[in-house]
Amino acid sequence: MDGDRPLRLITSSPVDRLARTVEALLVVASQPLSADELAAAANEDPERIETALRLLAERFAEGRSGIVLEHVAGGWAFRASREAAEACGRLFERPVERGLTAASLETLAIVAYLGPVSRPEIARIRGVAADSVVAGLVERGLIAEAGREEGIGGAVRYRTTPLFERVFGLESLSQLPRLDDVGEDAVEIRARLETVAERRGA
Amino acid sequence: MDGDRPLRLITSSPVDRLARTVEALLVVASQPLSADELAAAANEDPERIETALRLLAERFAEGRSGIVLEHVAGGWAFRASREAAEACGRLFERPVERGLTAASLETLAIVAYLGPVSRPEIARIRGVAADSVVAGLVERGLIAEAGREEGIGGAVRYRTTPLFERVFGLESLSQLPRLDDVGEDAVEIRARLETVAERRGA
Amino acid sequence: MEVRELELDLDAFEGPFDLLLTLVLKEELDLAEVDIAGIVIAFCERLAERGELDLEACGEFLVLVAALLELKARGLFPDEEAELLELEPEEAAEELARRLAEYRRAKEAAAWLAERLEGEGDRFFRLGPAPLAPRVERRLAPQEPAVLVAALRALAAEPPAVSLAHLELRFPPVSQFLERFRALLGRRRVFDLDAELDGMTRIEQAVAFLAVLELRRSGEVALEQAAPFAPIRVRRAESETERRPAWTGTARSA
Repeated sequence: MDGDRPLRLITSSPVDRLARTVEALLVVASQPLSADELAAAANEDPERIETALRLLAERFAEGRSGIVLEHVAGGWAFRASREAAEACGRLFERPVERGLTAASLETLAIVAYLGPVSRPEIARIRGVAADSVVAGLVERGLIAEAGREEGIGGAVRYRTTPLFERVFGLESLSQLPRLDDVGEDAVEIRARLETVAERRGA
Repeated sequence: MDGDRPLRLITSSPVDRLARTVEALLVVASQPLSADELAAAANEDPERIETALRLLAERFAEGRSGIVLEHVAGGWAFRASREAAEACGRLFERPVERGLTAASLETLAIVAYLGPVSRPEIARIRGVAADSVVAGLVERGLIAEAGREEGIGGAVRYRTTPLFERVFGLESLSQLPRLDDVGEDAVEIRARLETVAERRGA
Repeated sequence: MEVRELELDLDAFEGPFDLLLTLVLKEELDLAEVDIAGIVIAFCERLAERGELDLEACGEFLVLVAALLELKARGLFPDEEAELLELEPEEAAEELARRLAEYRRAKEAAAWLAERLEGEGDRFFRLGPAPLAPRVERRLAPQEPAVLVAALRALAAEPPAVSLAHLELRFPPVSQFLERFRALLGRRRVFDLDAELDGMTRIEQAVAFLAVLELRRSGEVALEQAAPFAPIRVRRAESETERRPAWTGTARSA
């Protein structure tokens, strides 16, 4: 980046004025704001908001500012620069991530990839009851209820929350990597089971 | 203001680096941070923190930036610039509510006619705990604290606010409709309500 | 080293590993009875005897033990088990392999998330509202003072008189029937309960039945009924021991 180019912070250009409004909105927001939400609050065209965001992304970039603008969880938000992580670590806790167990991560992965998904489905895949793990993830705000399965008395289903995307630094769930196709894997395991089991039958 | 002076955003000067760390800490904090807290987190001298804060106060000043550094009780915090107040208002605005719940209305009526009145009294008259309803009315600005009951550890008492009068179209509380069938004044009304509540409980 | 030839000596099964697997897949052996830890120990001992690490055997073994664990975990979910029991062994094996693959995928995804979290350890952001954020405005439409009056009048209204009608169901004392039945048993060794209850109200019948149960409990009578809903015959208890109330026991006489 052309890091040494001086930036005039005060100008009366309309884009700069809009950029200041967007800055103001982002510094008080409790969650990432989409371009549409910013446009509605600023009472502006989404295209002009995009222009302002591009300007701000340059100004609030890693290495250039302690405040960094990031596109996360379907919106825009400020965070601390990574270079300040040590200082932040001395002052702030990370309650959402603290003590996420292997079981929680497995459950989170299942909900992220297959959600909305019910507790019985999670239990079936993991092979153990999922109640307390699911409750823990709901309490942390990483997953939330998302309707019920069809039919009377259908089980509650869960999906991941925007906080999940934010904590894992994802713009959206589509950023999750594709995993190996289940079909192939199954064929492979099946073949190994059979070679062992059927040799005995012969 | 020396508004047209260009500011280099990237520099390797130690003060600028410290300023970036302080920016980062302030954008993550949910409470104002004192210079001492900042110094401890940044692992720096309080004097150097003060220098960094002066630099930031200049950079994040009203009219110059949408993010404004403010010194409030308890320390330093970022806020939205005044020029963005309207946009922020729209961001935090909720649709107009048509009415209040029955529980809120009962509580509000008790505070309006008998106030100042404490939560335990409200609970006694209504026959149910009043904590969340009272908190809700305080949050809406319809009632506010008004001292404590006499004696050590006396309960906080509440009265209605000017906003209450505006919402109900009253110039003052004396314009509240009379309730002669219940009692001629607050003392009588209170006695009547408490008697009925006791009988209801029995 | 051939994993399938691993000799097992477990409580529920004795023989080579591949036979165990065959029996399990054909559902001729209940996995609930099989000590999987025992299989793991046997494998480890065998591995130690050989003194060299056979990676291929270890991989094979892990897949198979994972399959067994999955099958065993299935027992935790009876609905699922019923569903799986309907499958032919062939289909069950296929289903098992599919699930194993699914679980493996979840584990891979979890590993990716764990790595991601590690990489994001230096990303700090604020949770919750900003310190000096504007207050969320909850605006209320204009209201009529009359709603306040209505609310207070409702609170001041006398509570409706509680209906005592249900208390008028009068229960006769159980003692009344106890005395009556004891007197009857003084005259007759046995009587027909239905005949005695005839003509009583439902409530009296209920209390009379309680009295009979009380007499039975204290050992004063024995009850006979040939079949459900057949007439109940109440017989005076014969011996002294039979008459002694249960709670006095024999300890007291000792």
